[in-house]
Formats: sequence, structure tokens, C-alpha cells
Amino acid sequence: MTLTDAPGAANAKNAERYLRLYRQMTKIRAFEDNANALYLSGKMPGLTHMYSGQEAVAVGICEALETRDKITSTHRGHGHCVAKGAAFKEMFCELLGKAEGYCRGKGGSMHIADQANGNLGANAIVGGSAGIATGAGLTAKRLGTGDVAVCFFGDGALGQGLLYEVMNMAALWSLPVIYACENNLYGEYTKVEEMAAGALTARAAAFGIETHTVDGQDVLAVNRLAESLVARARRGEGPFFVVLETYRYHGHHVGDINREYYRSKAEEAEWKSGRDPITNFGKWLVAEKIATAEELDGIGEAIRAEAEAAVEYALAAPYPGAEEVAMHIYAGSAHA
Amino acid sequence: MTLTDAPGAANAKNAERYLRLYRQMTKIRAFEDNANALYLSGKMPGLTHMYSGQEAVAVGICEALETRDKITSTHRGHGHCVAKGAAFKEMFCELLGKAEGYCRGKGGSMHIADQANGNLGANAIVGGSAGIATGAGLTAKRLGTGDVAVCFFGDGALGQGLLYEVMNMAALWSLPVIYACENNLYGEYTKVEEMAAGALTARAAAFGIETHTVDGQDVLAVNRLAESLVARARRGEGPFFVVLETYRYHGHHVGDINREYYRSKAEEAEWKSGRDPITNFGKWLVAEKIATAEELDGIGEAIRAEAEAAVEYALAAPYPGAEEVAMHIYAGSAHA
Amino acid sequence: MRGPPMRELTLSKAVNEAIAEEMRRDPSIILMGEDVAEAGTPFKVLSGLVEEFGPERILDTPISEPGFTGIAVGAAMTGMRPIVDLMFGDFLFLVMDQLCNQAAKTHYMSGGKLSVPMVLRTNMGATRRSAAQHSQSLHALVAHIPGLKVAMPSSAYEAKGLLKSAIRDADPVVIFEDKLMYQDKAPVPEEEYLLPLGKAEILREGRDISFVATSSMRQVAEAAAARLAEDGVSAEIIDPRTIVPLDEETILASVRKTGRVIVIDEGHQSFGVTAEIAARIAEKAFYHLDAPVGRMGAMDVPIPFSPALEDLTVPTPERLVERAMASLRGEPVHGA
Amino acid sequence: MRGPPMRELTLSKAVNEAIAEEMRRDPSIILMGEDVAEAGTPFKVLSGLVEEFGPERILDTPISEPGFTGIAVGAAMTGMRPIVDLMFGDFLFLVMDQLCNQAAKTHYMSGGKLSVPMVLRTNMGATRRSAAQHSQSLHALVAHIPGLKVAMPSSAYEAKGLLKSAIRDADPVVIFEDKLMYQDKAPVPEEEYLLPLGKAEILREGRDISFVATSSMRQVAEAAAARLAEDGVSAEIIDPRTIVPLDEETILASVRKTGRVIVIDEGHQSFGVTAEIAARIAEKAFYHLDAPVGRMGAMDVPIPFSPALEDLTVPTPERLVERAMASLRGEPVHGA
Ligand SMILES: Cc1ncc(C[n+]2csc(CCOP(=O)(O)OP(=O)(O)O)c2C)c(N)n1
Ligand SMILES: Cc1ncc(C[n+]2csc(CCOP(=O)(O)OP(=O)(O)O)c2C)c(N)n1
Ligand SMILES: [Mg+2]
Ligand SMILES: [Mg+2]
Repeated sequence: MTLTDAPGAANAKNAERYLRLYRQMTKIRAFEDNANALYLSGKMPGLTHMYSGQEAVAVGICEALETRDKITSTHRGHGHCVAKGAAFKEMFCELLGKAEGYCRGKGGSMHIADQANGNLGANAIVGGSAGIATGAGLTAKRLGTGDVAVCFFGDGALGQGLLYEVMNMAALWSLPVIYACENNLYGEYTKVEEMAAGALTARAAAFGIETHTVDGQDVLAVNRLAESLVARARRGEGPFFVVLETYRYHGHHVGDINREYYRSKAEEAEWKSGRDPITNFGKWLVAEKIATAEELDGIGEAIRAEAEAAVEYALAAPYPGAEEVAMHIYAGSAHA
Repeated sequence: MTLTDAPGAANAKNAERYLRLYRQMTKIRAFEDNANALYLSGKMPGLTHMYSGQEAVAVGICEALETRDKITSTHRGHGHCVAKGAAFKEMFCELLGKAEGYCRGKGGSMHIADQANGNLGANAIVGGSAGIATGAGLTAKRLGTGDVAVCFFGDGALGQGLLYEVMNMAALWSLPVIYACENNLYGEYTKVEEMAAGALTARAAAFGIETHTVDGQDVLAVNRLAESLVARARRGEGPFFVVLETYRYHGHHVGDINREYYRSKAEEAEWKSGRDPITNFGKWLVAEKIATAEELDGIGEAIRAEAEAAVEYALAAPYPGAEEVAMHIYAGSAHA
Repeated sequence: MRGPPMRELTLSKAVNEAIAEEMRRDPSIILMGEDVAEAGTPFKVLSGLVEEFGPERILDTPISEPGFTGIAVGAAMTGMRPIVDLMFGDFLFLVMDQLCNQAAKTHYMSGGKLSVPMVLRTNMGATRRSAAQHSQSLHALVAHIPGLKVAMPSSAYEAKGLLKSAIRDADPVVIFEDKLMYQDKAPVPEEEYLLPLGKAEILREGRDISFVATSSMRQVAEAAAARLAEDGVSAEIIDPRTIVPLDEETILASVRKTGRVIVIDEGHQSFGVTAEIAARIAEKAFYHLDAPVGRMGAMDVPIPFSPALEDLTVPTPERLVERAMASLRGEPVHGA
Repeated sequence: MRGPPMRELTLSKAVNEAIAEEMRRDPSIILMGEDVAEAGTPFKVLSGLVEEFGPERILDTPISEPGFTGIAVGAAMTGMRPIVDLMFGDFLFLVMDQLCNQAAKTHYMSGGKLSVPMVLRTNMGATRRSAAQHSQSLHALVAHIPGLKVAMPSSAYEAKGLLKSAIRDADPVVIFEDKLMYQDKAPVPEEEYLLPLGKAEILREGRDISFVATSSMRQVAEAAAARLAEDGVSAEIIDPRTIVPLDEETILASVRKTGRVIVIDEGHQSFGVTAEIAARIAEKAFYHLDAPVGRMGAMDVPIPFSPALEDLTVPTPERLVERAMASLRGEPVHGA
């Protein structure tokens, strides 16, 4: 356990913030547990990618953002969505293709977005949102809004040339963008070192971008770094590039069950038992007397109940009507 | 003048090689002078990009290669083509769209290739041949031929994401590829520092690739570095990345006449008078007593005569027949 | 062309005016691309804009087409109205992912909550001796992707009016200017005007045969119609102006009247625009057709450099006259 | 399906066998893509190949589609026969430049001196609840580009025979497997066989109406034909197998016989494959048609995630039966 906020008095003052970090991480875990169950019980169409294990990354970063700040997300995007402020009901509705989903069921897990909270959307093209996040940074700079854009992507996205093109422009134009590389050690079924030559941070340092590496299982470390980079980006000191060292607990997607050929059960067990971001942060909260173990259990239970209720709601919710299939192709006048 | 081969005795032994370097550079200059004149007199269709000023790069590198080694070239590709062993006649025929051109007139200046000499072709997509050169390296490695592939590209091509994708794979797979970045300070009408954040060599170092920077106006320096990297690449120590500092004398293309808005006449004059690769190397040859000034003049005149004869030949040569328009779409059975 | 007398403008100047007028009106418009600022593009279409609007709104980018297109998508999603300048239409292949997987689908995938009001300006057109990678007319590719609108102005007048509409449109619009027409003049009103996307124009009324002609094929159709008129054949010419949305009604009404039609477009014939328009006519005006629907696209070959070959690949007035006569005799008319 | 009794194989296994057989025969064949080795692709199509051929011939790549496609082009130009595995057909947008500007044009641009014998294997097909970026059928785009061949197997039998021909072909071939058919079984001979590119197959003979159906639309056509047979309507089914080259003669002969035809394809209808085939039929069999040529493609909408919507976007046997009946009554039949 390497949680890094100073102990003692200061913490009491920040109790509310700490509990919010805990709650947000717990929400993500609860969301994913339910999504996984929905898939395994055949109630969820398509397939989906679980964020469990990586919660401290999304929460540590998004808690440093305002609603007006923008994020772009990935195929493994539920965590980012919850962390940026989305509600369970609309999220589960989206995963089930229901009309009350954030995208009226048209996007599903891989395209979930939450415009009102500044989430420009998950993306099913690996690295595909690097341009979008950078463009959001350009808007912020051009309009002088002081907004920041965070581009979440996995280690695998380092393979996409687009990322280098946009990081170069972000650097040339000093855009307020934070490139958040979630290194969970694998892209699908391949280890990061088989896909990426050289040091990961060197990929951004090459453009003169300031880079950082942080323990992505330590929500306080992530959050502290994020607070500082966000503030600096608002002042025009961006862009920044951060490697967050983390781990995904599930398979690449919910159907990836037999995975010993590419990673061992021992490795999984090690991360889960020793480096779980929620458990460890919970222990710290108790040790710092910010909450009791019982209070934390209570939080977990309430959130799980909320998630289950949202699932029930979403299961019962209506699908979009057939007429919606031809809606939203164009925002302007209809296609003749 | 910073020519860097050791003076004296050793040079006499290498006289033939030195004169060949001189001849090859002179051939490129003569080719370009004629190509430019053809364009200005309205005899050349389309437009073209002059290599004049950069001769030491193509020659210094290609003289370190065998015929079986491969190169890929750019829109500014005449120099690479000559340096890799092409003949004037077939080259001028190609530039004029004649049937005897290397590509039967179908490629023109921007697609000139010379398969027999290992030139896989110029490319009109900036950075577009980075994959091709790397693929040639993959072939060499897979077949164990010991061949090396050189990918020529301009500083502007550093903007293309493709380059980073393939350099990563070349590094992961230790391919015998040399990425030769000709930094002539401009991409079209824009200075390199406005297009590229950070240090140019860092772009490759990020992948753990060994990088070098060399004076691209010093043919001996270029050649010595190339000899060493080619030998090492043959032994499986590649890939390598080299920045060659150089300058183009003409506009971006033959029609780019009024260019003071992006670069000064003074700058042009400085490079031409102080750093001309042919003049300086000629002086060195004379100083080292490898040739007399008269002998060098004789070489120049013979080459210019050869070029003019080739131009005359090409101007008189026939166009491909109309039936060729539908040939070569497919190498295999025709398109039904 | 009724109303007050109009000045004559080149297509290039008309595009420049459209952008300047819109940028004055709407501060959220920015323009980005390679050498768009001081250089005003290689075609000088944008000269003067950076002087008026400054480098914050007229952004010179590195040679990173996927990157800056992606940035434009993100900027559009967050409040800007970016105009992307893609120097050659052939580079569309580089930006297809950002254009077709991202820009085109965002509105739909988000259930109507996000939109991408951007314009991608590019060009088309062969016979400039620019060879296979700088001569393509690739509009059919983007027309196939739902979510994009596609405009093909056939004159300075249309170029201005359609571009202004495109800039104001809520959706991503790709506009193809024929690079051979940049210096062609046409009357353009002094007063502001917009041309709606999705409304075809009857350029010439006729009784005997309809020509549906896109972009510069208008000139081919007009020349052919003039010659046919000498033989007493009266051809009607329809310019679709936008191929998505396609004003099917205007086209069908013309064909129902004349009973004969030839569709002319400069993209490759197979799987191109002539196919879609011909198929719709053949289906929906079936009982009015007195002859098979004719198609003239570019030959299905990469564009050759040689002038002796290139001119054979595109539709010409001579060939159109021939085919029109064949149609009047009731013979099938096919091939470029 | 005459001759000795055949075993039944899944399409997935048939593809695997084709590759294994060819790799045994020809050492110049290599295969590259994401997770193609140990993982055998997410669809497990390639399982076992790396065990037989080793990681030198079955290359796991980073997530760099443009990069590894470019490398394949270069490898093909220098003596290898690479098979590129593109995990989802939707990623074609990422490789268009390397495929269409490079691979497709190299043979032509070089006047026949260079060639690119490579295969790009990818997939197509919606209704897997994979949403807009993992469901597209983009074969029309590549069919529009001269220099590429395009195969669309409709069964395990065809998948094997066409892939083997594609691998041996001297040109770049793009082969689209329907990802929903990977587990579908069909009889496949034990002995080696090849199916020629450019030869359509009459899957079912009929008198009253022709269905031209690509890929899995064969199943739609077969189901519809079976139902129509109950009503005494005899439908003929043609499977083009390759759309480039297109076996026009077999299609036209069928239509000349039946006088009625519907073209069914899973790409978007507008500017898609149904347009080209319909336009050719309408032109070349004009005097034999008793009803307008019908077209059924996918709706012109991004593929929605929601199961309630997705199924509406693709052709179904029910809708095909309806349209066939309309055609028999002489009514125009259009739209998905
Ligand atoms: C352009 C592209 N290529 C391939 C894929 C298939 N794919 C989906 S997720 C994935 C792995 C991504 O790895 P990483 O970026 O590390 O994210 P993680 O799944 O580990 O969160 C791949 C290859 C894709 N969706 N998009
Ligand atoms: C993908 C692509 N984008 C843009 C262009 C237009 N273009 C041709 S040359 C050039 C500049 C290239 O600069 P650099 O790579 O430095 O080569 P140089 O001309 O200096 O030799 C540009 C932008 C192109 N041909 N291809
Ligand atoms: Mg990963
Ligand atoms: Mg340059």
C-alpha cells in the first residue's frame, strides 16, 4: 500500500473529497460487476470490456476535472463515464440498447457518451479519440475557456500513428490536453513489451511534452498529479502525458475467459489481492480515521443496491421505436 | 568546408571511389538542371521537385549500398534514382511520359522507380513509402538475404503517423532498415520548426532506435556513416535513423519562384556559396590531389553532354500507344 | 442567372470569398491545413485570409492529415466550426477513419446528442499530369458513408453558394472542387447568397436526352449539348450540385420527360457515382425510358502520368456526343 | 456439389486450412496482424497456425493497421506473399492510403515492373450488436479502386477456394469474410481445389426472377427462394463470388432468361455494390427486363447498437420475398 497523501489533520478537512473518491471507485466496480453478470446471463447484447481494477485511474483524474472539462474514452469506457459523472440508469439503458440510454441505445457500451458531463464518448477504434480530445483542447484554447481535455487510452493505442500526429500539434500549439495512457500491461492478448519498443514516456517526450508515470492503483497519487497538471494546463502549460500503471481484472472482454495462455492466474491474483485500488484506499481511510470499516461497507452496499435497481429499471425499459433507426443520421436537414 | 576523410595516402587508394562520388553528385545536378529547363520551357508535363543541393545525401548513402539493397524515394526523387544507378535516358523518358521511361511513362517524376537497381520508387504521398521500405527490410530478414533497405524521406514526413508505426515494428523486429530523414529545413513553404515539436532524432530514439545526425552537404561524412550503418544493419543491428542536414536550392517545386515570403535570398545564397556539396568536394579532391580542376571540369562537361543527349533522345522518343492505358492494371489475369 | 448583372469571379476567388464572409459572420469558424496561411495553399485559393483573420483562425498544420482531421472533429464537437483544407483529394484515403468512423457517425451513435459541424474542402480532377496519387476523384467513397454530405460545385457561383451552406450546416460536409477549374470564371452576385444542399439545378432545358453531370463534367455536357444542338438534338443538363443529399426528383422528372439519359462523372466508373444515379433512374423511371441509361465515368485505371494516356481516361465532349447519338438510336452506351 | 462425398467444415476452419495449405506449399507466404499468433485472432480463425509455422511467419503486430499494411506492401514488392489480417472490416478506413494509393497503383505506376501480390483478409456483417464501428460492410469502397481485386465468399467452400486463389494471385486481393458465418458449415472437399477469381456461381436455377446475392446475402436469397417456391415462383440465385473482377456475363445471362432481378448486398445501399450491378444490368439487359432492377442493400444509416434497431437495417428473407412479389407484379422495388 503506497497511498501518498500526508497523514493526519489535513485529511479530516478533505474527508468529503476522500469519501467521494471512494464512492466513485466503488460505483465503477459495482457497475462493472452488474454489466458482467448481465453479459454472462445472456441479457446484454454484444460484448463489453470491463474496467474493474483500473478505477483509481478514471476517478483520480476525473475528480480533478470540472464538469465543463472534456474527456474522451475508449472501448473500456464505463469507468471513465461513471467517473465523469454519469448516472447508472442511463448507462445501463445504453448497454442494453434502450431508448433512455445516453445515446438512445444507438451507441451501446463501446460508444457510450455523456455530453452534459463533458464525456465526448467511448470509441471502438483504438486511439481513435486522440484527435477528438486534442480538438477539444483546441476549442478551449481558441475560445479561452480555460477548459482542459483528457484523452484516455490504453497502452495498445501507442501503436496508432494518429496519436503522434496530434501530440505533435498539441505540443506546437501548447494545447490544454492531458494524454492519459492506461498501461494495464496488455492490449487484447498481447503484452505491452511485445507491442511497444522503447520507453512508453519517450513516445511523448519526443515532442517535447512533459511526461509522468504514476501508480495507477493509488487514487491519491493519481489525483494529486492530475490536480497539478490540470491546473497547469488551464494556465496554458500543457500538453502533458501520463502513464498510469494499472491492471484489468477481467479478460480483454467479457467473453475472454480462458486466458492463461497470455497471462497467469498468479499474476492476476497478485494484483487483485495486493494492489486493489478500492481495498487499499478503504484501508487507508480507516487507518486515517476518515471512515470506519462499517461506514465503507455501508457505502458499498448502498451503491450496489443502486446499481441493481438501475439494472432492473433498464431491463424493463423500452427499446427505441422502429422510427428511430432513421433518425439522427444528420443533425441538419434530412437526407433526401 | 568540413570534409572529413583523413588526408593523404589513404586517399590515393580510394581515388576511384571518390571520383565516383563526385561523378554521381554531378550527374544528379546535371539531371536536375535539365529537368528544370524542360519545365521552364514548357516541354515537361506536370511539375517536378528539384533535388539540387541535396546531392551528397543520396550519393553518400547509395554508394554504401549494393544493387540488391532497396531504397524507397520521395516526390523529390530524381537524386535517389540517379544515385541508385539509374540511366539518364530512361529517366528523362519517364519525366516526359514516354514509352521508354522506367515506368513506360505511367509514373512520371513523382513515381519514378528502377526495379532492376533496387529503387522501389518515388512516392507522391509524403511519408507514404515508410511502410514499403520497412517491408523490404522484413523480406530481407525473413529470407536472410542480408539486404538493407533505406527509406528516404523529408523533414515534413515526420508529420505522418505511419512513420512511427513502422519504426516501432522495425525496432521490435530488428529490421535492417535505415530511416534517412533529409532535413532541408522546409516542408513546402513552412519551416521545420513550425511543423515539428521537439528534437527530430527523439522521434526515433523514442522507439529505442539508434539515431545519428550528419552534415548532409559533406558527402564523405554521409558516406562514412552510411557504410558503417549499412554494415551493421546487414549484421542484424538495425534499424537506424539518420537526420541529414541539407538544403534544397530551388523552390518546393519548379513553379515555386517567388519564395521570399518563406525564405530569404540571403539564406539561399549562403548555402549555395558556402556549402555546395559538389563544389566543396571538388575542392577537396583537388587539394588532396586526387584530381585536377581541369579533370573535374572534364567530368562535369562529359556528364552535361550526356544529359543533354538524353534529353534530346527523350524529347524525340515516342509516347506509349493508346492500348497501354488499359495495360498493367493487374499483373495477373485481366479485370473482367 | 436572372437579376442584376454580376461580376465575374474565378472559382478560386469565389471559394476565398465564401470563407471570408462566413468567418466574418461567425467567430467559431477556423480553418486548418497544410500551407493555408502565408502560402494560401499551393493553388493560392486562400491567399489573404491569414492577413485578415490571423494565424489563430487560419492554422498551418504539419503534414498530418489524419491528425488535423481528427482535431477538427473534436473541435467541431465542442463548439467550433472547422474547415479542413485537404490539399489533394487523393489524401482522403489518409483521413477516412477520422472522417468516416468518427465524424460521420458521431451524431447517430450519440443518439443525436453530439454533432460535428465541419467542412472538409478538397479537390478532384485529372488531366493535370499529376499522376496516380494527385489526380483522383474520390467523391463516391464518401458518398457511400451515411452521415456525410457531399457537394460537387460545377462553377464559381456554385462553389461559393454551396460552401457557405456547407459551413453553416450542422453536419460534416465534404466539398470537392475541381482543381482544373480554379481559374475558371463565372458570374457571381455581389450580394450574399446561399445554395441549398440537396437541390439540383437544370442548367439547360432540352427535350431529347438528359445529361446528369457533376462538377467539371458540366463543361463536357455543355460542349456536347452545343454540338448536338447543331444536329437538332436538344439535350437537357442537370447538375446535381450535391450527390448526398441527391435531388432525385429533379433528375427523374427530366428523364421522364426526355426518356433518355447519360450520367457523367469524373470518378472511376465502376462502383462510382454514375452507378448510383443510373441505378436509381433505371429503377424509378423504368417505364419512361426509351433507351438504357448511359454512364460515363473515368476509366477503371489508376491515372497515368503520360499525357498520351491520361486524356484517354476521362469523359470528353466527343465521346459524350457519340454516346448520346447511340442512345438516340437505342443502343446501349457504356464505358469511359 | 457433385463428386465424392465431402466433409463439412466451418467457414473459420476452411479459411484456416486454406492458409495452412498455401503456407506449406510456398515459403514466401507470411501472415501478419493483431493477435494472429497464440490468440489465433479474436474469432479463433487462425488457431494452430503459429504452432505449425512459427512466429517468424505468423507475425503478431502492434495495433498499427496502416503500418503493418504498409509493411506488407513493401514485403510483397520484394518477394514475399503477405496475408494481412485486419481484425474488423471497419478498420479498412485506417489502411486506405496504403491499400489504395500504394498497393493498388504500384503495378500500373511502375509500368508493370513492380507488383504487389498480397491478400488483405478482413470481415463484414452486421447484427452482432457490435455497433457502428465494428459492423460495417465496406467492400464497395475497395471495389471502386482500380488495381484491387475483391472477393466475397458466401460459404466455407468458397472461402477456402477463393482465398487460395487470392494468395496465389499476382495482385492485391481484398477478401471479406462475413463474421456471422464463421461457424457456418458447408461441404468442403478433402482434395485441394481453387475457385477462380472472376467466375460467378449459379447457386440455384430458376425461371421467374434472378437474385444476385453477395456473401451472406446468399442465405437471405436462399431462404426467400424457398418460400417463393411454395408459391410456385422459381427464383434463380447467382453468387458473384468476386465483385472485382465481376462476372457480368453469368449475371446478364440469368437476367436475360428471367427478365426480373433483385441485387442483394449487405453494404449500404447508396453508392454501393447493388448500384454497380444494377446499373450494369439495367444498361446491358435493358431490352430483356420485364420490371425495374431491384436493389436491396443495408439502410443508409450508421449501424445502431440496439437490437431493436440493428435488425431493421439489413436485408431479410421476408423483405426480399415481398420485393420479389412486387417485381413480379411490375412494381418498382427499392430501399432496404
Ligand atoms: C484500430 C483498432 N484496431 C484494433 C482494434 C481491436 N481492439 C480492441 S481493444 C484492443 C486492444 C487495446 O489495447 P489497449 O489500448 O491497451 O486497451 P485495453 O483493452 O488494454 O484497455 C484491440 C486490438 C480496435 N478496436 N481498433
Ligand atoms: C500525405 C501528403 N500530404 C501532403 C502532400 C503535399 N506535399 C508534397 S511535398 C510536401 C512537403 C514535404 O516536405 P518534406 O517531407 O520536408 O520534403 P521536401 O519537399 O522538403 O523534400 C507536401 C506537403 C503530399 N504529397 N502528401
Ligand atoms: Mg492495455
Ligand atoms: Mg523538407
